Amino acid sequence: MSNFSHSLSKDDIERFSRQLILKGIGTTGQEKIRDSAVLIVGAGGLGCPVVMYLAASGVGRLGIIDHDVVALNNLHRQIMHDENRIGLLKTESLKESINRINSAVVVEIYSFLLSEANALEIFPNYDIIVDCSDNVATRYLINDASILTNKPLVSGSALGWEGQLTVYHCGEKCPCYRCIFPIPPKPEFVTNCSDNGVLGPIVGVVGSLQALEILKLIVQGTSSFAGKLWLFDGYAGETRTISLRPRRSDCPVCGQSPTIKNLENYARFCGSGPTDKPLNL
Amino acid sequence: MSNFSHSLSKDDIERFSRQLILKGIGTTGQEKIRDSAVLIVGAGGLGCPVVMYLAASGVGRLGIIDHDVVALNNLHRQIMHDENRIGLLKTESLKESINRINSAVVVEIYSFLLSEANALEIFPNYDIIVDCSDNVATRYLINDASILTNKPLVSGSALGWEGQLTVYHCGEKCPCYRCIFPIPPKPEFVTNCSDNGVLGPIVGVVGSLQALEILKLIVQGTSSFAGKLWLFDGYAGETRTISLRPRRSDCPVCGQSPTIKNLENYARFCGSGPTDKPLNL
Amino acid sequence: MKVKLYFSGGSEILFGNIKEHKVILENSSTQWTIKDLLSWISNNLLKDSDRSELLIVNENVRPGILVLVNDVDWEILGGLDAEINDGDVVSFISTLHGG
Amino acid sequence: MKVKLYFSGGSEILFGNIKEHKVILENSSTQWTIKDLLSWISNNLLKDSDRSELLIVNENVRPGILVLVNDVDWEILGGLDAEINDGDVVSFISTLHGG
Ligand SMILES: [Zn+2]
Ligand SMILES: [Zn+2]
Repeated sequence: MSNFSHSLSKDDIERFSRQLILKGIGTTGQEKIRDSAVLIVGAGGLGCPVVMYLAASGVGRLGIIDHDVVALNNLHRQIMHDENRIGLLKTESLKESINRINSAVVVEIYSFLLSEANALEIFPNYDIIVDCSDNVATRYLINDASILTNKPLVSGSALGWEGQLTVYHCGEKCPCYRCIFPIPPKPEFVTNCSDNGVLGPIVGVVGSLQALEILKLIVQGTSSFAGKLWLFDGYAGETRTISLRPRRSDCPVCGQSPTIKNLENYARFCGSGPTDKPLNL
Repeated sequence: MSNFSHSLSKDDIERFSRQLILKGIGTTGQEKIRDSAVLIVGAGGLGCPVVMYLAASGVGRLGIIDHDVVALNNLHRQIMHDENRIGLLKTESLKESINRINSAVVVEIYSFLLSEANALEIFPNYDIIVDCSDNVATRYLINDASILTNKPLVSGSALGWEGQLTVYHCGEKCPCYRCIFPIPPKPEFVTNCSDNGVLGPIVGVVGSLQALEILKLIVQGTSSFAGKLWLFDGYAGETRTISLRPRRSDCPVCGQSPTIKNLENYARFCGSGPTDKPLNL
Repeated sequence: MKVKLYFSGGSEILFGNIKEHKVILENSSTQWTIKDLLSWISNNLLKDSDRSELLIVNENVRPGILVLVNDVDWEILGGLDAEINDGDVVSFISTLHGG
Repeated sequence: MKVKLYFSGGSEILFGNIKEHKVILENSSTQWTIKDLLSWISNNLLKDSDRSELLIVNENVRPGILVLVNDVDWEILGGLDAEINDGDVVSFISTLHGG
């Protein structure tokens, strides 16, 4: 197939013209973007920019999982929801925002809690998994489900003035979440955005960077942050990238002889479930 | 005044509760945010996240300058516009998006080109100036007008897979754009987003970081990027911060004996104006 | 020898919210390791803290904290046996879970 | 001596879009400076280019390009007279104007 042969519509060529011409994209890259399907877990602070930049760039199908409804105290950071949608499901709200900017995107919403009972039915339908969740149990669940279904996992997190980003299970040597953190922290040591707050621009930076790595995974098949952790301290204005250990051959889920072959009870494993009220320190 | 005395409404306390509790903000910081006014030049790729994160975080008054209308080929990166607003002024479009998420923000729109004829009437009405523009002449104009009106300037830029961010004219030793680039580049060496493209998540990262530094300027009076340039190579996944020269005592606009005491003709100075079609390399 | 300690992601609250600490470790005839450093932190920086288990549990870092020596994951460098030398930066990063 | 050159913001198109170049500069009895390096780049890396003025004009970098030695603005280090030593990284950053 020649470079000039492609299946993009005239409208798509016009709409994506400023993105098509970039190094490493082209019409072939734009076709890959159009033909890809990305699953985002969490429609909050990180989910908003991730979903919008993916929809805007032309990702063909987006799945969004969230059980929660929009609240007034979300609006300082969750910029794709709005005052009129308070009380509406976040999934429905994001779907509406996506449709506005790119009506060609197929949006599949899952307006319930991701759990060990449903994850393995949903994950196989997508190419890339994105962790925009807000609690430890869900992060272990997403990790294990990504590995059991063999999908790369683009993980972002934020708290206060800080953010972190990495890509798990992406290439032979790339570790997973359990390779780095085999044992969950005790619930009393975990703080979350509801208790400790987070600033909107922090999730904006991290979520935008997640969207970027997702696009690179789609068009190039690789990410700059596989096996690397990007640390962002917004208060100090410092960014740094650190090298993570390679995949552990004895990892219980991604190692050579995995002991985890089905999803577990993550609330029990972590001592706290996704909807539990965090304990105070 | 005690720490517990403040002028925030009950609604504001609820809305901003996850931001109020952060180190360095508190009710005093939130009052400063509410009482501040920020001027954004450019309602495009950078302007979208800057404006939304500022509005969401409660900045009381936002000014937006842009003469352009929304086009289909903006939508891959300008996430606060949408398909139904194609042909609408970008200023009007952003105002609508701001009103949706925070109806308390006073939005002042200037739907014309920023020029040497109008800048000094507009700039004095704001505390902080934000450069989200897309051409060299406008960048020199914004720089000079910021200095003549003595406002800190939060400058972002992007092209292709790359982004840059710095804060000019912010403290005794902080340089301005002219301290770094006293002579404009020849028009034939300048590339822009229309010709060379830019990726949505790149402006997402840079614009979000601009919003963060603006909030730090508001609550702390300082920015981590005064006199520092943040370089972002999204293709390589590399970020670095470099130290810029201090303010030049012989700078024609911010030096000890400035020769520029009024705005110039920037199209002539740069050999190309804000609406000129760029020359091909 | 001089070593810089860096705490982030929440573990800095044990140290008055100060993230960077320059410390001087006495030169010893044996090689300093992370294990030695944890014991030194317990005895010097955390001795009056009733929340030291936010960082150290059973002479190891608590689950959820990643240790870096000069921006490299300590696991690559030997975990508790990872060596520390003059001028090194040792970071204790709490993983974040919010979104 | 070995020096790493880094081009970004668009100036890398002069070098086949490759951003990082490891080069070896002959040791000389006099101190290498940025001025010498520009001349070396002209004679070695750009000798067949008809667009060299995208980087170098009148034996200086063209307006709009910022030069860094080890991430420090060359103006602080003496501009054209800034010294270059073994192991240094010299970056040529085109300022971006898009938004
Ligand atoms: Zn693993
Ligand atoms: Zn100046």
